Amino acid sequence: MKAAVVVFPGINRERDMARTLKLVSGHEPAMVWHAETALPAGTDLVVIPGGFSYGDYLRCGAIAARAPIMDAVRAHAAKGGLTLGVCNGFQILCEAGLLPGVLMRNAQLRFICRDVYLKVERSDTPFTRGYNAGQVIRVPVAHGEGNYIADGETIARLEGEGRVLFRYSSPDGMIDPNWNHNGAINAIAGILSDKSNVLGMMPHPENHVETVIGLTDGRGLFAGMVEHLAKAA
Amino acid sequence: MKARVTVTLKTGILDPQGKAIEGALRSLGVEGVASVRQGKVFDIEIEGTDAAKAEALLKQAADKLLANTVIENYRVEVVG
Amino acid sequence: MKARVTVTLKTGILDPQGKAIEGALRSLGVEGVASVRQGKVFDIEIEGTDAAKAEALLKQAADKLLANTVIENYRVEVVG
Amino acid sequence: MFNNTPAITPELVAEHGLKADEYKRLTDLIGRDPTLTELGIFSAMWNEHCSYKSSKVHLRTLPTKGPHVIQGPGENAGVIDIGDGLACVFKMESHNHPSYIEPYQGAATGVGGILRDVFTMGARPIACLNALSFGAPGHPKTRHLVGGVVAGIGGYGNSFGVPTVGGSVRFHARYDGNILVNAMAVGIAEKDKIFYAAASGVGMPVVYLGSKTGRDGIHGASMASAEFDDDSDEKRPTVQVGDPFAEKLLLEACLEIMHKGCVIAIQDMGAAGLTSSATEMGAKGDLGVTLDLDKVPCREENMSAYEMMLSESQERMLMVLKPDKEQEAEAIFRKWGLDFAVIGETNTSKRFVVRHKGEVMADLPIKELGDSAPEYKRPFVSPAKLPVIDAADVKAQAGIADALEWLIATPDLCSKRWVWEQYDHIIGGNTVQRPGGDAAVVRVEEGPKGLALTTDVTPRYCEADPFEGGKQAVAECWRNLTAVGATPLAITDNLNFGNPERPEIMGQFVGCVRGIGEACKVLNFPVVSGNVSLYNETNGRAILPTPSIGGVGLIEDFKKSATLAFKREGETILLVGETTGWLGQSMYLRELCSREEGAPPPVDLIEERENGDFVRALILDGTATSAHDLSDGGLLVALAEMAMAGGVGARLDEAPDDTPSHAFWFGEDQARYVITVPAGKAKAVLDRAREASVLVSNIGTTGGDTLAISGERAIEIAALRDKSEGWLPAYMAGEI
Ligand SMILES: Nc1ncnc2c1ncn2[C@@H]1O[C@H](COP(=O)(O)OP(=O)(O)O)[C@@H](O)[C@H]1O
Ligand SMILES: [Mg+2]
Repeated sequence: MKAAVVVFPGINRERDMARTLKLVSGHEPAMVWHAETALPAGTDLVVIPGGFSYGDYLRCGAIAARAPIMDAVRAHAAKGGLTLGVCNGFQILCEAGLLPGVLMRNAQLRFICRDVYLKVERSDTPFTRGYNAGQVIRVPVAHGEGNYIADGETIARLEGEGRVLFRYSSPDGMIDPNWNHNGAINAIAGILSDKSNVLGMMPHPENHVETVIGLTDGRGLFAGMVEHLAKAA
Repeated sequence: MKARVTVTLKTGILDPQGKAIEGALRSLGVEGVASVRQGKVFDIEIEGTDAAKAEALLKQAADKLLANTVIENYRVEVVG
Repeated sequence: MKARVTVTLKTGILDPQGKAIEGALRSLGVEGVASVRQGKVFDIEIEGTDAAKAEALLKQAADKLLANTVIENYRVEVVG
Repeated sequence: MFNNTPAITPELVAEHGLKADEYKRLTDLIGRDPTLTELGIFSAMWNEHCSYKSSKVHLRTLPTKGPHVIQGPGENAGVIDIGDGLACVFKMESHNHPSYIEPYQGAATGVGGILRDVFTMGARPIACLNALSFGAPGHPKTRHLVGGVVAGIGGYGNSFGVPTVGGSVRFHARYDGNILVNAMAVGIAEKDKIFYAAASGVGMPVVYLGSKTGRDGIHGASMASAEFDDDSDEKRPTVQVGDPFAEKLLLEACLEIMHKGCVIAIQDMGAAGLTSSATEMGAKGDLGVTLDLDKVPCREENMSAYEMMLSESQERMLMVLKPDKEQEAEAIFRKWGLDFAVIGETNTSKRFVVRHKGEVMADLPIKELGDSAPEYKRPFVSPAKLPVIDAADVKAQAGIADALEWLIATPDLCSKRWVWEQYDHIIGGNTVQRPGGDAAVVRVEEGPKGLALTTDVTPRYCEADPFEGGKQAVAECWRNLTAVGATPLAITDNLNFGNPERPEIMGQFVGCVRGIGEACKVLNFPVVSGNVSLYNETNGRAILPTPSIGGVGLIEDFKKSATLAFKREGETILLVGETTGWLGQSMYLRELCSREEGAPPPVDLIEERENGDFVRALILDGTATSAHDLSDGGLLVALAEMAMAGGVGARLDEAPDDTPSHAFWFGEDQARYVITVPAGKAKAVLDRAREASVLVSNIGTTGGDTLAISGERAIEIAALRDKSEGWLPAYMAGEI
């Protein structure tokens, strides 16, 4: 796996992400500065990690979405290249138009850091082959603006095309407002692009990959991508 | 020249912040507020003195960055 | 009745958002912006039809919640 | 050419917080009247906050040395050796008054300031903690202050990208007009790549880095030492606004130029900004410094020399660079989008010269500016000893079960989840133990080493008996580190008190410092950094004496650290330490009997050490399956916390005959822990305890979903959890 982690000023989970990519795939990812205009040759996975690009000023991800490197990211995605945006990365992908919708302030208007349960809706995607459909995984969130919103038509299309990949759920997989900490429509935690090669998600699977630190439920996502890329090659 | 760009949420887009503020006002005992929607203003200092040019500049700034036109409307005004 | 409360930073108070936006506009090739300061607007629907009463209500809302009067100024207007 | 307008009047001197004799000291020192800029400089350097004039003589008595201490107090932060060529850099600092005036920005800039102190020394911050004291929950301002402070701490730390892993929150009417916001930051550096403030070399460029200067917090440093009165809301001094985004860039840029070997000396601009950073660099290096203020990057127009010298704009640094590396350093700062300007140079004059628009605005002897600051041996009176309250004289207010359910939902004992969930406590991927335990544990780089971190103090004990209270704050900190299996290494302290010009307040200060020193000595737990915040009073009423202690401990293999959660059914519960049933100053007495009375529990430091060493050994050899120290609320509160954390209950024997049961379950005797061990190992542990002369008793067995004390109503864990988790969210939602 040749991964590239895009770094914007103010991004702060790039080390967590790089460490996890290395841990799971065995390969050090390339760190790509926002001012670059090209991705390293042969990049097969682009990751936009979490953080506070440009301090979350204006709108989360808005300024980063317009950085020079984003044209290269867009081109990579258009070719069908795997692209993952986590947390601020998800916000950036939405602002860049690579995914529909926006992430608004959490319904309680507070930043929330805690473990949440996610229901994995499908396992037949490049990102989730490490999980079973319907499986519930436990991963942390850490965001103040993760409340996914889109117009009714977009939501209907996302749902109709099976592009909602992760939902906040109870530990036994029930979709329940009490377990939807940020108020997202339909408890949406992660969505796919129309060609299923771009994933944006609010939770941080990269922080749950080591038994010694806690849980390992996030590992399946990275292992799944490695497997997918190995098969594709 | 001074100018102002005002960015507001499109009708129909949910505003969690506005909702929370409604609730908070009520619990503070401020009665009579039916609804609140939150937007942004940008007070911008522009070089030069040509109002038409300034307006074009502001539109460009709003389209390219200040507003997310998927969910937001904007209005520009050159104040003088 | 419709009303608007506009909240802006007091002069001299650092506006990190505005500063970041200035930089972003520049790198997007929008030239001619000397400075940006960001504020908030609240579009408020008020029950009743008494403009004076509405204004008093808005002031109360702004003082109690909408503005942080230590660092922000506000202006209320009843639009109609 | 001197600019000596306006003339200095007694009013102007008074406005600058200088007393008549202090002003005389100033004129004697420079042999003439100062310029206005000079007066500003002196007022900043000689106020309590920067000069420690009331506290210095007492702080000198604290033990600051130890085999692992690399740098004690005096630099931006303390530095200790943690092995493998690594050092841990840490400090705690207060931002009390700014947080009262504007809670979000005050707390945020407090975090920003302490982070800068740590990365200024070349360390990458790996964790933050905080210690917060608020007024009574019923006070009209408290809710707003809690909300703003917590959001501000989170807002800054989360964006900057450091996990906030621990802290403490308390409420008491004595903080009504003076909340305390103490923030601690911890970083890791290579042991031989620590950076200091002392300049060296003549003709070296003095470089300004970071954000631009505005009129923020001018007189902020003086404000931090001025008593509040009722119209302080009206004065509304210019508030500093934090920009965590700029600070994150500053961190990366600073670490990059340090790594490239560009830096000779570095100092962050904190209180008294440019003034204290520039003079400190010169004074510590035995050099003079000349500044040209025309070169200072300003955010506002027409800033005067006075304003520039006193501005407390955030996210700024001053450095002395190696001349041949200047361009390389500048390129790095430009890449990160930060300001970079050479604003002065070092020389041999030993004077601090400030020029602006062709005029000399200040010309002062650089060493004396700091060294000749007044130093006071303020008179003090020690408070009278309070009577020891006999448990037999405290009537039980409720059954044991009811009392526990009540206590666990009080503001001070309830869960602080509502607070720490607003902090990103996992970023970095190294948080082994999250908030909610005795101490947080953070993995060091790729491990196996881990650092244990905590903040502690029990202000009501300090008020009742400053000496015992000071000892107790250190002992509890040491105990919390021990309870996770760490070896306590060193502390930072943040001493918050009232007006030192009042002998009874000075008595509290002196007593607490003596107690802290005593405990640090006996526990081999030196002080390596700290901060003093005085004048925390409103209308002549002082806060409770609050010497917050931030502790750092080391665990060689973080995988061996213990948590407080009961792990499984059928394990033996052991109580370590002696239980006399001490109710004086206990939470039981305060919350159930509405009495804040009596002598606080005495702290036997030798016993602390012996009991703690015993518990730590059991954790590290894998015998203890859970561990928790006993503090506020005593034994039963601790057991409840262990049960709630593990989702496993316990069957407990009744209180021994010689102790009233409420005193046994809720007394606050010190030097105690609860541990669990597999049933089969209990006997061996008891034998080991006897050999080591440590008091250990078997008090029950884990299991079930209640806390069941023989002869009492069984207490459901689930109900306890609802009560414990419920209070703070309900309070903040305005429902209580
Ligand atoms: N302001 C805070 N920030 C982060 N964590 C906090 C804060 N206040 C309390 N906590 C966490 O809650 C737990 C309980 O705190 P406390 O009762 O003070 O513990 P102890 O009595 O062991 O010192 C600790 O893990 C502490 O870190
Ligand atoms: Mg403890």
